[in-house]
Amino acid sequence: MTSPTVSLRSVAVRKPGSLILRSVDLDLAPGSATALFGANGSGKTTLLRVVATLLRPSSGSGVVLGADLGTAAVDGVRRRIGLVGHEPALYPNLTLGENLELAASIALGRPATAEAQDALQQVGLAGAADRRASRSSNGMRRRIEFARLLILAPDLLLLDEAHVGLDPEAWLLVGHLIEEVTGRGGSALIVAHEEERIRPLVDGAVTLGDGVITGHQE
Amino acid sequence: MKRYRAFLIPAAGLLAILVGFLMFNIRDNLVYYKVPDEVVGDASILVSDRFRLGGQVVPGSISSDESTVTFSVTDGKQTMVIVHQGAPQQLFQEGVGVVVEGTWDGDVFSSDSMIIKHDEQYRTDDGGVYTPEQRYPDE
Amino acid sequence: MKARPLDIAAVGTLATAFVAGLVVPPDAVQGDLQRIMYVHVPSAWLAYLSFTVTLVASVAYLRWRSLRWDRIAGAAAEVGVVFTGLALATGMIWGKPVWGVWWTWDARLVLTAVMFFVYLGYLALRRSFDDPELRAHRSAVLGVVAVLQIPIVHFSVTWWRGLHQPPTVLRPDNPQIDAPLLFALLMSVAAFTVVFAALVKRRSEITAKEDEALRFQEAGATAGSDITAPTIGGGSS
Amino acid sequence: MNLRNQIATLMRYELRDELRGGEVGFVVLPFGVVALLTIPMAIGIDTPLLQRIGPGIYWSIILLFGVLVTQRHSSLAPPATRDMLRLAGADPVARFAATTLATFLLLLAFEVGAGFATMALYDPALDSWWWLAALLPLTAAGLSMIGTIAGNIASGLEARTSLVPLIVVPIAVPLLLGAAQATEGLRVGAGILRWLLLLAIVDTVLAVAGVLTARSLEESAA
Repeated sequence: MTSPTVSLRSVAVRKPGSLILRSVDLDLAPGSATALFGANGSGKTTLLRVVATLLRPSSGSGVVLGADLGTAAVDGVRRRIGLVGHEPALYPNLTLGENLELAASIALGRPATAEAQDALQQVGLAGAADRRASRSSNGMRRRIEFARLLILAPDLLLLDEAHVGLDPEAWLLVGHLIEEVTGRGGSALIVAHEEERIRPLVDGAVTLGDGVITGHQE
Repeated sequence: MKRYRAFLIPAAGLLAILVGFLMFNIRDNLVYYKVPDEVVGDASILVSDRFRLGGQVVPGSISSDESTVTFSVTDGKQTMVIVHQGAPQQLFQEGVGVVVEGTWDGDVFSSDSMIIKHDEQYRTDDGGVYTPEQRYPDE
Repeated sequence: MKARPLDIAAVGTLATAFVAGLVVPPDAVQGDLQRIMYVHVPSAWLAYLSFTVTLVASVAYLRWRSLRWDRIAGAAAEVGVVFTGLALATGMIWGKPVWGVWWTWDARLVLTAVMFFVYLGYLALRRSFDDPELRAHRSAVLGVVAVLQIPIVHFSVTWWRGLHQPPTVLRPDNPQIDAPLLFALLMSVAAFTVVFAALVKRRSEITAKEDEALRFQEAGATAGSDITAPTIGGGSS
Repeated sequence: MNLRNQIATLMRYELRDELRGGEVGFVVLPFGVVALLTIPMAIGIDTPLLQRIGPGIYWSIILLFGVLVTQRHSSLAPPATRDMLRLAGADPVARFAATTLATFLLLLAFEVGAGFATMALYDPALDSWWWLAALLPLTAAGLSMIGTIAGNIASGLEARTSLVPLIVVPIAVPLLLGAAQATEGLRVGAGILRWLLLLAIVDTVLAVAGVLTARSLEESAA
């Protein structure tokens, strides 16, 4: 059996006045997609940021893609993590195409115009490439972020309610992304509320409550 | 930090050169106030030029009427006559250093602002060492 | 709060300095005005001392990541701002009768005023965080960057050819001050330094308690525990 | 991607984002010119006096309004873009350098624009005006670095828009003094080398501080 993509042990995150995560144990097996459920404000986004190596846990330990959290090793694996968060990560005055090119050029280490064109085509935004991000709808911004993930080809996919505002066609895109990542032996962790919609896409689900993982479902 | 060594080492070197150059080679003129020797005889100073003038009040030169004080200041080489508008400061007296601000017409410096230049000595009365000459030795 | 040796020493030396400052003879020229020096000079000394402490503690925090250093840095800056303000205020009160103006654009005055505002900014930054770790980290960076600028500020304002008198006591040749006055001055500098130590110690202890209280509060509450299902709309069954 | 390419790419897109937003050209610059316009109204029309104080007023406007220019970055790009770039593998030092360079160019444009306004409104007498070709970039560089460091220190804070000016302005005092005294030196024909060196030293110290703190500030993301 291969080692898990993500493995957290008694991870806690403290913020002033509250304990956001009390003691989270979480394993993501290679080639699996997991849904993360939890009530509003239960710390799902925080947990996702810990897994994305963007937030250092207050205590506990974890390994993400082979790198120990809290060590310099995470610098080397960050590039293999794909995150779509609540807020769109787009420069408001750049066009959708430019936003995609910027991210792709940094990630690939070279000008990535061709890749960006390709990805725009795949997410169905080839015609809207020249639209400014600030003047685009929520769904279009989401699609640009999915296009970014197509280029980045991450080994760990993290979606934070990324489905909000998506039409049914774009929803298929989410399924495709998940399949692609798990297909190459990576893992996906998807935060969502609508169990019925998410179910078909994932292999299992965990529930976060009171700062711990309370339920596992297969 | 290894990655940035190519930047940090030259930057530190540049800093050392700049600081060294600044410390040892700069003789720029940085003037907060002029002294009478620099003013008397300088034809380039116009009546409209406002500047600061520093010097020691010449003993015996102070006279005053209702609205002005007239006195002379010296830097040991040249002496200038000052007409100051307004009442002098509390510590204004013979022998103290003053910095006045105003204009000069070639004969008289018209001042409207006066600062007493305090020196670094603190003496008790019975210390017996205080004389104006000792407090303001020729510079 | 029980009194401790440091507090007792602070009160004791301060009382001695107070008496010394009152009984020594007045200055020949300035008279009793000069007694302001017994507050002004030690305040200015504390300003420099406290900002040095802030620098050292900031560097120490970045090196060892212990919140203890951060609390010392913050406490020293707080005490420092108060005494810098006091040095400025007493300087103005003394400057009006002696120089004839409340304020003059002299190098040391400007430097002190700039330092006052640099550390006011530092304290404003500290106040904006409620997460102790974040506060410690960011303010340590500012503490170091700000202090790096102080020698540069010093040189840039010195080149205005200042009006402020040259240092009186810290001169290589003989001090330009008579013995009784010097004694009173040194006494007050010593007293202020002990007061500084006592204040910084107390202040960082208070901050430690505050941080601890925060942690204690955490133990009860977890994220989301204060949110319950809505009671209207028939969702709960 | 090597560091230089990353810096160039990031700077190009950041600058494009800012220029399209147009905040510097259409908001900060006009605001600065209005300020230049109000001062003679406040102190009275005394042409020789205005000629004399024009350069000084110019520099203090550059400092106070330049803070707005340095702030634009943190106010414009949403915090999520920082996470996105981190995950894309952008080096923190590259991000510091790119933001600083973008701000530097904007500040330089602001300096030139406000400079023309000062020339027109105050008619200052500057003989060796070509020295400004060294003076303006040195000042803009220092101010942009202080602004970027302060922006990173205050990033994610509610109070950052009011906090950054309080942090930047006192620390930028040597820049103001150096620039203003050098201009004054040009006016009266005194030497200005000392002030140029001072500015160069400030810039070098800030560049070192920026590079050394970039990673550490990014890791402490809220």
